[in-house]
Amino acid sequence: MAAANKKRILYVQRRAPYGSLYAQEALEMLLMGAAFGQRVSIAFLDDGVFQLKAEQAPSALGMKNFGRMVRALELHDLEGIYVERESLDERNLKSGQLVLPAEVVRRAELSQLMAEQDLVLSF
Amino acid sequence: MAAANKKRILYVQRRAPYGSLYAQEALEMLLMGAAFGQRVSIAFLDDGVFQLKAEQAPSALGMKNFGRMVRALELHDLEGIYVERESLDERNLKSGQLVLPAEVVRRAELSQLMAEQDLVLSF
Amino acid sequence: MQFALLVNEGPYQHQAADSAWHFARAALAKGHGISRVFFYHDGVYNGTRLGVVPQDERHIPERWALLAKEHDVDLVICVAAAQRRGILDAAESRRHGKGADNLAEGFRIGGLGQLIESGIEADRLLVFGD
Amino acid sequence: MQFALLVNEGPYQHQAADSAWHFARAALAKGHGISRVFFYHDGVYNGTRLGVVPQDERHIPERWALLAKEHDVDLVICVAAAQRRGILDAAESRRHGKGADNLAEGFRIGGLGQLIESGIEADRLLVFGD
Amino acid sequence: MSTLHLVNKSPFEKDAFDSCLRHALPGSAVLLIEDGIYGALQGTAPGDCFGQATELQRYVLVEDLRARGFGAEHLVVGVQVIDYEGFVDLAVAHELVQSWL
Amino acid sequence: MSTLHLVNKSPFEKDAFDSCLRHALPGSAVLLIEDGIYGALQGTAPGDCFGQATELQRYVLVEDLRARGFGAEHLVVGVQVIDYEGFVDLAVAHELVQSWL
Repeated sequence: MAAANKKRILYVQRRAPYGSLYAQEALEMLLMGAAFGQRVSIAFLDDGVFQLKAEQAPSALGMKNFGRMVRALELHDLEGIYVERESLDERNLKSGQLVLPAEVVRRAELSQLMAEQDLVLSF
Repeated sequence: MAAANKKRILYVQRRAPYGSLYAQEALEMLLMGAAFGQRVSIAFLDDGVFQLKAEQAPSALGMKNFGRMVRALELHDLEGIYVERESLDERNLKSGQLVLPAEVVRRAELSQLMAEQDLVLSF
Repeated sequence: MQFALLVNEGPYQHQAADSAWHFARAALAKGHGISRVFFYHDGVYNGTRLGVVPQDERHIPERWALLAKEHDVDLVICVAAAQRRGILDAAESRRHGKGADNLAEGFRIGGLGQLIESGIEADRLLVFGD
Repeated sequence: MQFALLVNEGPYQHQAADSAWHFARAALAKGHGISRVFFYHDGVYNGTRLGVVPQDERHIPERWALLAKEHDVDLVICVAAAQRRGILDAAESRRHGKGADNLAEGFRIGGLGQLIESGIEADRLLVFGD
Repeated sequence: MSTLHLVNKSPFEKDAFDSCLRHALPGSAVLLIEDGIYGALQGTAPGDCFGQATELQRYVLVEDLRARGFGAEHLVVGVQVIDYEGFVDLAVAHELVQSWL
Repeated sequence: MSTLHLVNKSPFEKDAFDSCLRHALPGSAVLLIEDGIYGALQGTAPGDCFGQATELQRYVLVEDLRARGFGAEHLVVGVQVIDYEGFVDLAVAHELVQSWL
């Protein structure tokens, strides 16, 4: 499919991992959808930035390591992996504490980016 | 059962009606439990105060009128029906706009009341 | 215009399934099409046929099925989300030796690709959740 | 000490069912009793036997059933909440002519009175929800 | 390109309403549905905020408003009350619909 | 009589944490579990608030803390980190357990 025909799809991750399954099932959908040859991006904002925290260790809870799933994003041909600066700051997270080198963007840039999509999937 | 043996049970309603079923199923439990001869109270605080708003009209949504369910509380032998003053104020609700004459209590009184229960059921 | 809908919550507990249905009905009444409703997360519970609802209350799964029948809407339950939560059609039930199935008539089990496809092909995709 | 637990959310979607199970296991390990776990709201979905879970993932309904079997815990699914959501035992299924049932072994259908009873009789009642 | 933002959460309970208002670009539309309608009430902090967001086209779904016992007379100025038919029209008129869950 | 309050919600997302802190009487205990653990993080507004609530006994569940990639070193001072065994002990020690859902 020619680039001009590809749809820009943005996955918006606003929720923390583990407390609910929203984040994990959203990633499952993204990883599946990425194979469809569209221009797929993902943005982490609000509590969604906690999904990126390094050193997640849920084995005592008997749950899958979500950080490892997030890291798999790097293996896919994504248009962009964005994390909102203001959301990180409010939660006292530094970009060095993240499981992968997401592109840190200001809220205003992220707002612009959202508005430029053909499709925004929220979970 | 002698009054001294009766348990003090408080239902805490913190959520708005219609957006979810929590409030309605909590009331269903209360109305069932009230028959058990315990000292049952209910407290509306935070978005739970919206449950008491008069003139609810959900017919266009095809949903049951929740205000009517709340009004049925008056028919039961409850120890108390409380609504938090601060929660009403934040939401610009006046006690005259409520479906039933709940006892308006200050946050500090409600906190005390919660602490004096044998059982607090949260939904 | 063709709409696709994504429903992320189960029936009754959250209003999402109601809102999606009302939107679908209003869109159809205005002459638009609803190409597909995709059920994900707890949304897969919309597809059960075992629900027992009092006569005077809305029956959410049946309401979906009726809408689908009258307007040729494709109701797709995500297989991965459904398996985890115990929503199975007859074929899935046999494959996993469960001895019972509970998918309502009018719904079908499908893959995540069908949501992506809807998102690409429909003019608008609306997400209803909590 | 005797604990009773109230679980208000279904498996997987919210952590509530996990937290309740971990609490129950820890309490039992310390020599306390769990007299009853009552499932309400979407919590009734914990009682399905139709869930299909990958081998390497926790199977929440089976985990409850195993706990109940090993420690004689009464797992009660609220009948009113369960009917609305399509969780039925064999008797309920027959009564409503549904042709299939999906309640897992180790769980039973019961009334709201049993939660109130637990609240009155147990030393502590803990609520797990979202 | 113009976006229709959907908010279905109470602004008193959850952060979706705030996050939406922080991210919606001037000229885009915001429709409050379900418990989101509480974000447009007069005399409340979220309502004041919504009323002041004059750079946005602001809508409230009447079916959800009435269900909860409120009417247009309870809303801050500048907000339009629409029904499901109007909701469909808004979705048609905007190329992108973004839900704040 | 003493109460153990349970908070399982992120303070950034929902109002349960705030409401709990507004209602918990001095001397009562507050245990943060699940996404509630985010309420005890250093250098955040909710964490500052939790740290200043010295009239409360404050606890965080370690299993939930570690799952999310944090440890005791990320928490405000005055907070005790306990495991599920400690959770059970707290529930035994308090006559009433109140969940803020």
